[in-house]
Amino acid sequence: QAKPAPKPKTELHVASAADMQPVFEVLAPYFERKTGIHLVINYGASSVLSEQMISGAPADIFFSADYVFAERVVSSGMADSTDAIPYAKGTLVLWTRKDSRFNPLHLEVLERKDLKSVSIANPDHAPYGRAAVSALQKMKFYENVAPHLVQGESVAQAAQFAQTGNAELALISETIATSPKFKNSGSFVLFPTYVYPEIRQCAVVLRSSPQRDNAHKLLDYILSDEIQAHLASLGLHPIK
Amino acid sequence: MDKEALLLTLRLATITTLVLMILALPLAGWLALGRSKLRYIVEALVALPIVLPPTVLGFYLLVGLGPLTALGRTIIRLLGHPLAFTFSGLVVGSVLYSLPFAVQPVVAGLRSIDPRYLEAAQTLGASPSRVFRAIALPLVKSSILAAAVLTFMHTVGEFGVVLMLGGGIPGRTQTLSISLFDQVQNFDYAAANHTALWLLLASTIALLFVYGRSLFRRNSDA
Amino acid sequence: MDKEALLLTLRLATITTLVLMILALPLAGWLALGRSKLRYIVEALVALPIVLPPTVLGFYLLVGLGPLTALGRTIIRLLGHPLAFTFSGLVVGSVLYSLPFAVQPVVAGLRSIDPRYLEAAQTLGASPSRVFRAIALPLVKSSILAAAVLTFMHTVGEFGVVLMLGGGIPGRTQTLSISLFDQVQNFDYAAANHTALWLLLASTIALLFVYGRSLFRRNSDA
Amino acid sequence: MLELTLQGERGRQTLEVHLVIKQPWTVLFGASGAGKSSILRAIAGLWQPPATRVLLDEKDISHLSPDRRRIPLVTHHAALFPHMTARENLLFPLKGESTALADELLQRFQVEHVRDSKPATLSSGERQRVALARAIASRPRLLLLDEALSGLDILLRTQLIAELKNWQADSGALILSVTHNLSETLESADEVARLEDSRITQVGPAREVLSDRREHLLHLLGN
Amino acid sequence: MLELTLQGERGRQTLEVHLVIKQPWTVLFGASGAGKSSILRAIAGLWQPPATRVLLDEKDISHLSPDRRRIPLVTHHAALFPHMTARENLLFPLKGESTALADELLQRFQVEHVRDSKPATLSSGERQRVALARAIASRPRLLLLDEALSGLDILLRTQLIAELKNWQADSGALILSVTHNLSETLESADEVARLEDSRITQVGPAREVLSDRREHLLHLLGN
Ligand SMILES: Nc1ncnc2c1ncn2[C@@H]1O[C@H](COP(=O)(O)OP(=O)(O)OP(=O)(O)O)[C@@H](O)[C@H]1O
Ligand SMILES: Nc1ncnc2c1ncn2[C@@H]1O[C@H](COP(=O)(O)OP(=O)(O)OP(=O)(O)O)[C@@H](O)[C@H]1O
Ligand code: MOO
Ligand SMILES: [Mg+2]
Ligand SMILES: [Mg+2]
Repeated sequence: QAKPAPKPKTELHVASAADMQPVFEVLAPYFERKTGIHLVINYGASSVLSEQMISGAPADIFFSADYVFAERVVSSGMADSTDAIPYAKGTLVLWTRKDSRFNPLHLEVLERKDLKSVSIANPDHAPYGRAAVSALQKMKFYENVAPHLVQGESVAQAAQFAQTGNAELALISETIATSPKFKNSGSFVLFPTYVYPEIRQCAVVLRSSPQRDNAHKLLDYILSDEIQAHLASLGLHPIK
Repeated sequence: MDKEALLLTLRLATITTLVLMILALPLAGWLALGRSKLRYIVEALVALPIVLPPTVLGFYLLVGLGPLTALGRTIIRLLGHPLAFTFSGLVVGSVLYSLPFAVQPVVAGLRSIDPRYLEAAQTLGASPSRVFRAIALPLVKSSILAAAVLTFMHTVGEFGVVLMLGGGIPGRTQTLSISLFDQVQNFDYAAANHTALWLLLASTIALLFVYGRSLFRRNSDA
Repeated sequence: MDKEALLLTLRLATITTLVLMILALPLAGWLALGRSKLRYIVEALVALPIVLPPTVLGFYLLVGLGPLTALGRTIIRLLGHPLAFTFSGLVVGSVLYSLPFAVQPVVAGLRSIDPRYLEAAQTLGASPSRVFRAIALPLVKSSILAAAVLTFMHTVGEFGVVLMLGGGIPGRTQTLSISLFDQVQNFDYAAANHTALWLLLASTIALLFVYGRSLFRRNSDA
Repeated sequence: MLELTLQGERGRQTLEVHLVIKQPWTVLFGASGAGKSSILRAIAGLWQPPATRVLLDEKDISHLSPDRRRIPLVTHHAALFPHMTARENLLFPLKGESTALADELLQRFQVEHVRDSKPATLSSGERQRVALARAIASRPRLLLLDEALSGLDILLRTQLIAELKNWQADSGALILSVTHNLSETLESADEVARLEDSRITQVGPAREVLSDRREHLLHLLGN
Repeated sequence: MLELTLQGERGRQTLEVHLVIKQPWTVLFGASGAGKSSILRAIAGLWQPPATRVLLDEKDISHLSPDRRRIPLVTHHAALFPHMTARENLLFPLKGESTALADELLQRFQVEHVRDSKPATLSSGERQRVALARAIASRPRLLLLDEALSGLDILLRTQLIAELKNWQADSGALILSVTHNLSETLESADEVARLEDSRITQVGPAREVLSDRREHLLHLLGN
């Protein structure tokens, strides 16, 4: 039984908004290869995560899907910066399955009277949910859609409702819509950016983290020109 | 306090408990008093829904009852819409999730009945189903009570299945547990405490009512 | 399959079941056989943890055991760290959450014991505690088994409390239910199915083992 | 008429019993552990060893379940349903038929005073009488009594035996009873069957079959 | 010596009993429902009506719980613990003391053949004998028997009565028994107490107290 023990990996605990899941899916292996740091990521709705941070959940860095929830961690004195640090801008899209009756998809389907169910993320817990409500209101779809709205806890759950065919349409993040699984099983259209407040995704490094260096390494990596330039292909816009 | 959510929750818990008692009592009878060897396998299967985290159970129901499966398509054809995001969908999920709590205490109770009562009823000409209804069930009423209380309370507190299957539609699928969760999430602790307190109070009163009756009944014993 | 999570889950479920049996059996005895009028109130209280959504229970534990309360500060002084986000914290949460499932089936069983057995033991000089241990408990072993199975399985599937109180630290607080939930959330359905299937299989085998024994035991009856 | 052919393992012994019952009241007599209760259970269908044949009025009932046979077995345990009052126990086999019959039976068995009591608060003799009345209420062709009269004092027992014999005269029903009580046997039996060494060794009038016990008793009484 | 002063409601009647027991074996005789079992339960401490005094060997045990009194009550139900074998039932009051005593008792009560059987597979007479042996194993000062010998055939009963009397002679223990069986009473009783109309109306030798029953029985036996 004398197997040599595997070299202990450096693990960084990341709490991340659900929309970032497909992004880290792509970036994490690169980052690990480059730095030797393995990312252990816990995804959820931004508000749920921020609350766990504030209650002392032992994460090293928190990627929120907006400014508010990241700032909440800052204002409770748990961040190592005086402000939340923006790292990307998010985009809201309308998604439907390939076999849905709304193809070819365009935003005006939200005006149809025979809608059955449209899923969004919980507007109180998830920034993409808040953006979705605002977009529906600005475009005057809200009255028509409201009776058919169903809410997922996070943007990922909202996407899941539509992907499993239970909801016909979903207002989700472009990051999820462009991920391979969703690209293969459905199609999406963008909302014009002026119909919802900018989704300014911010991060904070936790002051209590024993590896703030490594956490900053990750944040710097995301903010590096190379990755920022790459973000568009992952459904995000660069912050600069 | 979200009155709409409270009423919805009570309705869901009541219907789930009723449905489960109708399903669970005969099932428990077959498991405890039947002779088929199959029942040991069924007994193991009945306990299974609880080992899946409720959210995962909810997810499988979401897929299984949705348009991606034959079962789901049949349901959609019959109802005109998927079960998900409807009150009936929540009932289905809650029934499945609470099944073991409804069945197992009753099975255990039935197993410890003195067989002489059942034999006496048989030799007096009572059919198996009459023996079960008129003798066995009344003899295990404390176990049935325990099962019903567990089922009801468990459904009141049910969260994961509702979260996955409900879609949080106020008045239709947003139960008190979801709105309580929301309040906590929104850092609205005052409201959350208020709701939780109310929930605990209502439940305590309901339970005292259930158990308090024994308080008087028991007095007549020697 | 996340082997680390599996082991952690089994460890949590086993310890929770053991702790609960140690706590629940005497408590059930007092509730079912005691004479104090207080017990009807306690019985109602015991059922309460389940009406709170697990996430909310978890949240209250998070606050209650954290540095904001006197209890929490005492714990922190004793342990050097808060209970939340530790394995012991999960045990505390799970024990509280599963308490009713451990207590109620046993109470129901004890209530239906033929009092003549207990009386006979008393007149032979056995103290109340010996009567309870040597006579009452063995007579309700099927109810105890049901309670233990429900507790164990329920803890395996436990999600909300672990989510709130655990913080999902692999190897320490990330149970199978959390990693399964993560897999579902991450659209990694193949992995999720794999995990779920494995969980169901392991549980079925465990349950068949538990119930299968009766399969042979029962054969000796007339 | 009842004809029983039974072969079955019981503890260390194998019962091999052939028994034909024609007299209205037959008492089965035998030592403790001889297999008397087992025989009654086999007739009622509560014990079904493979090679057993039960003919009741020439009809083969061997393969019927106890509820189809409908042969009540009253034991010392009485097995009154604990959640029902005495009267409700009687109404159980009557299935909502006239409650007048239940009340009449309670009276004939001298337990009308406990009509609305639960079994837990009855004395053991009261319990036995209710169980007897309940068995009669099911209108059986054959009634099995396993020490069912042993909890009654002598005078009451004499009255109930008379009551049962009246019922037999009216209905033509048979009784097969087991008792260790000699005076009860002498009072009730039209015929006694003796079970010894797993077999029926003797059938006949009580005085003959039980002459040895009778001597013993007379000796005790000081004659 | 046992002295009992009891006052308590039982069904429709109020028992008012004063009973002093000095003879080794006393039989309590009375009609069904008279209150005999209630009296035994009061002595054992299983029924504690307020105005009751129980003196055992001049010691007031009225306020002790049944386990502190340690007065075993053997009923026809036997109440053998169903999850234990016959032998384990005997070992229960012995609490890990020498198992030899358990085996000896099983033999003396003629149930060594069911030593390792569970109660469910015993005949009723076997169950009674195990229950008697178990009660003896607890080494009581006073033993209460409620129709505990009624499930035994005459010969076996005679042997067990002798066995119990031997035990009494050795240990000096008292027995108070209830039975409706006249021959059992004649065989066992040093004294008979008669319970009538909620009171003890007569105490004395069996032949005197039960002379009317004796006539009845002699008549039955055809003398
Ligand atoms: N727990 C009880 N509560 C109320 N009444 C009771 C209770 N137990 C017995 N009784 C009543 O008290 C009376 C005396 O009962 P008890 O059992 O002492 O009679 P017994 O003399 O032993 O009769 P038997 O010979 O039939 O056993 C009966 O009429 C019975 O119905
Ligand atoms: N379910 C059973 N399984 C195995 N053996 C049994 C079972 N029931 C009874 N026996 C055994 O079979 C024998 C006959 O039992 P049975 O109860 O028929 O006797 P009995 O003649 O009624 O005796 P008693 O007069 O003591 O009631 C006994 O030795 C007993 O131990
Ligand atoms: O990524 Mo979110 O926080 O679910 O909108
Ligand atoms: Mg018998
Ligand atoms: Mg009595």
